Amino acid sequence: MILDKVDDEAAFRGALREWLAEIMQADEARLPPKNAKQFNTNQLWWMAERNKVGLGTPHWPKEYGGSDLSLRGQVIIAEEVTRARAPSLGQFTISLNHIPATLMKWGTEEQKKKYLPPVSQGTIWCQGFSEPNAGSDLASVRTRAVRDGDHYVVNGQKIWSSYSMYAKHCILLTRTDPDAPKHKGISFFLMDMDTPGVEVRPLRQANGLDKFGEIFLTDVRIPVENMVGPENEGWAVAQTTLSSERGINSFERHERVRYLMEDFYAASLQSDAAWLKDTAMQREFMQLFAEVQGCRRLMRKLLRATIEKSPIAAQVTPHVKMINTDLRAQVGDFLTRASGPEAQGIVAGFDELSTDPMFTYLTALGGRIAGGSNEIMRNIIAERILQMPKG
Amino acid sequence: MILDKVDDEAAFRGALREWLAEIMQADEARLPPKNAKQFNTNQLWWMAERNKVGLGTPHWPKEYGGSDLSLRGQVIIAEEVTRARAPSLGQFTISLNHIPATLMKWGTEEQKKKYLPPVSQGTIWCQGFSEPNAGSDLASVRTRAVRDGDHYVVNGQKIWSSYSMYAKHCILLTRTDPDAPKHKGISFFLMDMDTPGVEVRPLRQANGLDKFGEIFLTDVRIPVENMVGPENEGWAVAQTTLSSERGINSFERHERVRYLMEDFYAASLQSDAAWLKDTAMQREFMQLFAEVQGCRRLMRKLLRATIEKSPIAAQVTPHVKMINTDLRAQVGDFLTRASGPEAQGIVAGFDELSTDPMFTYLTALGGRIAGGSNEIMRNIIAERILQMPKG
Amino acid sequence: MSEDTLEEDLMALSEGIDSALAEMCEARIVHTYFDGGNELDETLWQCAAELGWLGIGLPEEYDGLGLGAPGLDLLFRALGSFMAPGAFIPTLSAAQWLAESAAPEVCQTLLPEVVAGACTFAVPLVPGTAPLQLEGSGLSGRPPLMLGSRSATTAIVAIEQAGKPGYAIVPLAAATASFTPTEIWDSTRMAGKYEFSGASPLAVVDDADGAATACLRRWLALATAADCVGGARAITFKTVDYLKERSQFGRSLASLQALKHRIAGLLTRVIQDEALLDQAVASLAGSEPSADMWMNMAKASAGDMFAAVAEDCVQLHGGVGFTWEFDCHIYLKRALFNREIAASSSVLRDLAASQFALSARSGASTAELAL
Amino acid sequence: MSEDTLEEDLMALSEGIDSALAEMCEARIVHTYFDGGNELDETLWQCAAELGWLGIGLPEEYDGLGLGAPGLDLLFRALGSFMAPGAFIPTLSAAQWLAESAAPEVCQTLLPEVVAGACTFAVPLVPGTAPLQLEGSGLSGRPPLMLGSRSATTAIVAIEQAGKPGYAIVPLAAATASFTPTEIWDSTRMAGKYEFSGASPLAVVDDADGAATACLRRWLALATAADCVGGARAITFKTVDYLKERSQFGRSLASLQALKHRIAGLLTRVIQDEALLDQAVASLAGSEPSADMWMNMAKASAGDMFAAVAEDCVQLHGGVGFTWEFDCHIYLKRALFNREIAASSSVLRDLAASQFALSARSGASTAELAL
Repeated sequence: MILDKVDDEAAFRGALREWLAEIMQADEARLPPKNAKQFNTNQLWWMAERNKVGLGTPHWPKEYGGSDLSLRGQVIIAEEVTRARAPSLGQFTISLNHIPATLMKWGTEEQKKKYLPPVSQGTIWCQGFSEPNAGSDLASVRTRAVRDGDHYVVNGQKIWSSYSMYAKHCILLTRTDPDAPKHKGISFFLMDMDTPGVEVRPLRQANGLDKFGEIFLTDVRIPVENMVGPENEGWAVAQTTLSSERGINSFERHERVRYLMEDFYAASLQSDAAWLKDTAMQREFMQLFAEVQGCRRLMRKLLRATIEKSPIAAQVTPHVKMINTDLRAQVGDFLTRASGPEAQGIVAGFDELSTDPMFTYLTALGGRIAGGSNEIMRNIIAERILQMPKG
Repeated sequence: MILDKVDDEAAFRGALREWLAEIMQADEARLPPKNAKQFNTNQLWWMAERNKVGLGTPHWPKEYGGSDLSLRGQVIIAEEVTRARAPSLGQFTISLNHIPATLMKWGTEEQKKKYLPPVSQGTIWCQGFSEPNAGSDLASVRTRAVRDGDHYVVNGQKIWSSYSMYAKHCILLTRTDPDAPKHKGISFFLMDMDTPGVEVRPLRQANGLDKFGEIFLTDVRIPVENMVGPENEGWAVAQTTLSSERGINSFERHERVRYLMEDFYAASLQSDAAWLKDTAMQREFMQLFAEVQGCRRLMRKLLRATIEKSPIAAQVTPHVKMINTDLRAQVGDFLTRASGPEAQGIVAGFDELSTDPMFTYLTALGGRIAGGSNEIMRNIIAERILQMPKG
Repeated sequence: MSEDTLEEDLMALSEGIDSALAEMCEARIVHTYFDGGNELDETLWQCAAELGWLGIGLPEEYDGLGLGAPGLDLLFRALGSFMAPGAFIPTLSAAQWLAESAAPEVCQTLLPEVVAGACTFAVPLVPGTAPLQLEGSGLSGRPPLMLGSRSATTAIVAIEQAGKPGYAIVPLAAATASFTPTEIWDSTRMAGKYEFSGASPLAVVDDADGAATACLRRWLALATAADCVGGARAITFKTVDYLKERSQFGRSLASLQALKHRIAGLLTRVIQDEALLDQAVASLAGSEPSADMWMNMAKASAGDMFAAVAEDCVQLHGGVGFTWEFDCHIYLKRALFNREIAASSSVLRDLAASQFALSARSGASTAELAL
Repeated sequence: MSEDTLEEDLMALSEGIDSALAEMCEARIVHTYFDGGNELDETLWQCAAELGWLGIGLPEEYDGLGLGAPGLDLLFRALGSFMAPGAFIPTLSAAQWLAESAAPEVCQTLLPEVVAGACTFAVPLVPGTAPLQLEGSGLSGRPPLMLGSRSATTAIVAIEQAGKPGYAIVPLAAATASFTPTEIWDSTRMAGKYEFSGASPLAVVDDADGAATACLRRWLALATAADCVGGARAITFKTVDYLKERSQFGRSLASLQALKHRIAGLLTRVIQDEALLDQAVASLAGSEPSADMWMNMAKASAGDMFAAVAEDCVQLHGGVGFTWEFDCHIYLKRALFNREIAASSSVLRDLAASQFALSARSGASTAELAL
């Protein structure tokens, strides 16, 4: 097993590389997905393959099927996966991070046993938090849950639920006490997506992907035992969900930017691309490449701080969020310009391995908005880090 | 007389050019001022020369020594003065614009007769409005004026008073009723700078010039008849002062940017400067040159709108303020970089004809702050033009 | 004064264009077209023909309205503002180019057809690159990506004939020209690749001095730059409206100072590029020698500006700015496509720099302006 | 681990440097120096010698602290932060250069003197340009602007000897070297022009392969880049403090969202360039082949960043930011001067691009990182 070697970094890397070299020969790895359906299939394949070698949920506690893998070990996996140009596990972000973080702290023993083990078998969860009028201001959720015997009856609408069209379960934030102050009347549920009254409508993004769904809930009956944490205290549960450690995901995403640039440069050399003769474009490339490298260093620093539970982690996080999302967009824009008119044609690709510069660019724009918009990051830097007074 | 030809544009320009060609042979024109004192002397010389041919206060009404020159005529003068690389009348900005605007509307007949005619003889006025804690928020002035018989006794401090060290008079904003709401207890005075208790301390700027002064007022006695407008209604008088039409001044300043760039380019050709071989620098030059030209067009549009009393003038003004001040700073920065290490040495120059790139750059930074900072302009654009609600 | 008359004509026309577009290109209709759900490009084209838009810049002798560069500027700002689909850029640019570059009898044949809506063009996205060889057997080969559509009737193709550069005006017949559309990110426009096999040109325009290339670039640049400033102004104002509609934490988004300052900055950039385009259009209308320099700069600057403005408007819309349903992505994709039309911003600035150097060396100024 | 020990040593040293500078370079003292009112440069130099700063990067065999690039990085960030005057950049860069490039006996002669504060250098502002001819009669002529002061004891001068490039290490004696200081905008630094007439070099360093130029550029770039990030961080925090102190229309300036967002952006830029400099210092400390590439990029980026940050801090201070009395203009002038040291940002990026192309062509990556 690869994970047996985790204490010897060189051996661990060696085993990962060997496995990756083999798996990357598979058709699924060589032929990137051409549409949303293929992406979904591809993700399930990738999770299955990782699971075969114990890399499905390695960072989980042993009792729930994980290997208690340290963050350091996770970093090595991310480094090797990206170096191999292997896919991400993007479709499983909620399943792998938000679900365990939430259930470990707030779940009943039954909930943990029932819901955690299937994740490594490919169960997809989605998150039903945001609503059309509750985005950054999440505590404004209006989706209503009313107790009716041993069920709650839920009505409302959720938005920005990634991969909800493929999800089997949903973590759902609802209002159970409309008269309480807004943070005090919220309850948190686990919802089966097959329950009658749940309708998912895909929400197309600027990059052409249907990654998000809108979830419409009409008289959806959720059993009482599916509540997580006490009634009306769902806000605290949601805070746990949202603060689940997933720095490793941004780390992995940013590692890919390095390879994207190096691969683009190599391909440009190969094709003797015109931009290589343009001094200004070369300077711009170098500046971006240097900033990407600086950011890779910052992200390592952030992960080290997280490992060491250092308070500087909180200080660095919002800067890193801004820097890496801005850089991805700038790199995408650069690649688009450097590729000239040909880049206007859709090559597409439906995952992070796409070589379509416009796809890269458009996808990157989402990063500045998602996960706390960069405007929110600026507020945090000014108010929490620099102690500037609220307006 | 040059001004006799004003109705025939070609003849008017011709006469101006002829006069300028001759006057620019003078030592004062060929040898730019090397220090603040020389600048002052030079300005007095230039006002005297202009006055000899009726160009001291041509835009003033006839009864106060002007020629009622239209804005169109003023534009032509500004165009020809800048084309000849002749100096500005910067030291007389308050004297030429703020004083007549204020006195025409609010002054007594005596005040007008006493104060207006000497301006074309070179009398310098300064403005005592801002205070250390009353800049953008001017209505917070705290300089106190207390009635004592036929005088007011004034105590306080003023700041940002351009050329106050050379000024003979000052328009002064004081608080006469400290208990009234802040806009209601302000009075407006004409103050002789020779009055005992007036002390001016020069305030050096980043560009090395002592253009501004701080004015310290200790028990300064101002005669009652020197009040302009009614007591406690000085705020309205100050509004008149501040809204005196001086678009022509920014116009003239911006015209110089065109020549600055053209002259720099010509000198670069002459010296075969390294930046001419750098594609990226050339593109940057072209972009700036194009933006300068666009802004020149905008400023003409603004002046036409002013002449036609069109409401679009108010819409364009804040944009033009932002654009032209940003451009001047960007051009200064470009010239500094394009000139390489040599630009780090001080060549100085104490007026707008300086060819020291760092001086140009540093001076330009003041433009973004003065006359309503560019942040205030953004507020105006958002709130008054786009009707976005106040925060 | 003739300039005043022109301005009045333009004002009157402008209102007509805006109100027609407001109806025909209402945002939902454009979105449906974007997704292949209607034929807005064709209905709009018919409307444009009926209203005379297709001849707005052409001389009256070819049934045009004779409004030249100022007319085209006005029309394309409006089309850009409403995200209008269709072959306006290639066709109207090609028509102006013909009027200036081709023989009168060619113009007489084609231009009234353009005005009537019966002739549409495919033109090189970037003029002056990769010519095909024109030989006795006709025109064969594949030119680089062309702006145009499956229904284009005529192509303008860069050629070399006996070693001399030029352009062929080629009627598109199924037998000698096959078209493969390229699926592009900006679905409001059409582009694709042609393969010619022994096609017979209707006429050939000589380009020994590069004038024909410059002329085609100029009109493409004008149309595209105007589309850019129109689009940038529209999406900025739509963003202001959106911010006014939405609130968060109990406050209108439009009241947040950081967003207000950004919006003010965007509008200022738009106004700056509008003024630069005004400069280019005026110098073109006045046949000034520096007209091409200004047009190159105006297009480069407007293209970069529109892309930057549209990108920031995505961000200012928050989550919905990133969806297919809101307008932001369409403006952004048009902006990125526009950036490539005529030539990249870098190439255009390099051209302008050469033109500037030439005037400067000769002691002439390119910056004279009347009040 | 030796890396951990180094880090601890640096941490301890850092506090000492900061507290010494906080006292000696209190802002009013620097302002007075700026206006010619004290001799802070000399008193600071003595203090630096006493505290061992002058040997921070040098090997222990030359009385140095042996902390190499990380030590210099730390010192120059602190000096930049406090706007410290003096010949630190030329002297400490030249000393590192000597240690790597000159013969051991030359180092033995000069470096302990540097550490003791008795030897200071004048060096080319931009290494590798305009060499003087070195002939039998000694060194004569005027090299371009040099970083250094009237009191410099030794100059490093680019030369050509029998057609071969190199550097001469020249003791500065009044009889053979006359110095004319250049009055520069950044009065915390000293620069000027030398005229040599038959000066005898102490030694000559060969530069046939360009290694000596690269080495001198590298240490100048490191010192300057560190000065930039230190300065940028300091002026950003001073601006935050200023905004907190001031209010307008009854509100603290620090509570205005538009200003808060700008400040957050400035701090983020500083952090970004700190990280890039960390990269360069680590690769230099690790003797990686890509070290020069990263150092060139770090200096280019930090130079541009510091200038932009200092400029915005002027604006954020409002009127007083533009006065001689506040700190902004000193940071800004240091930033603009820094931008020219070692080479312009454009030249440095071009050098880095060549270095990158070389690795890429050979199939190597310059981006490997340990956790």
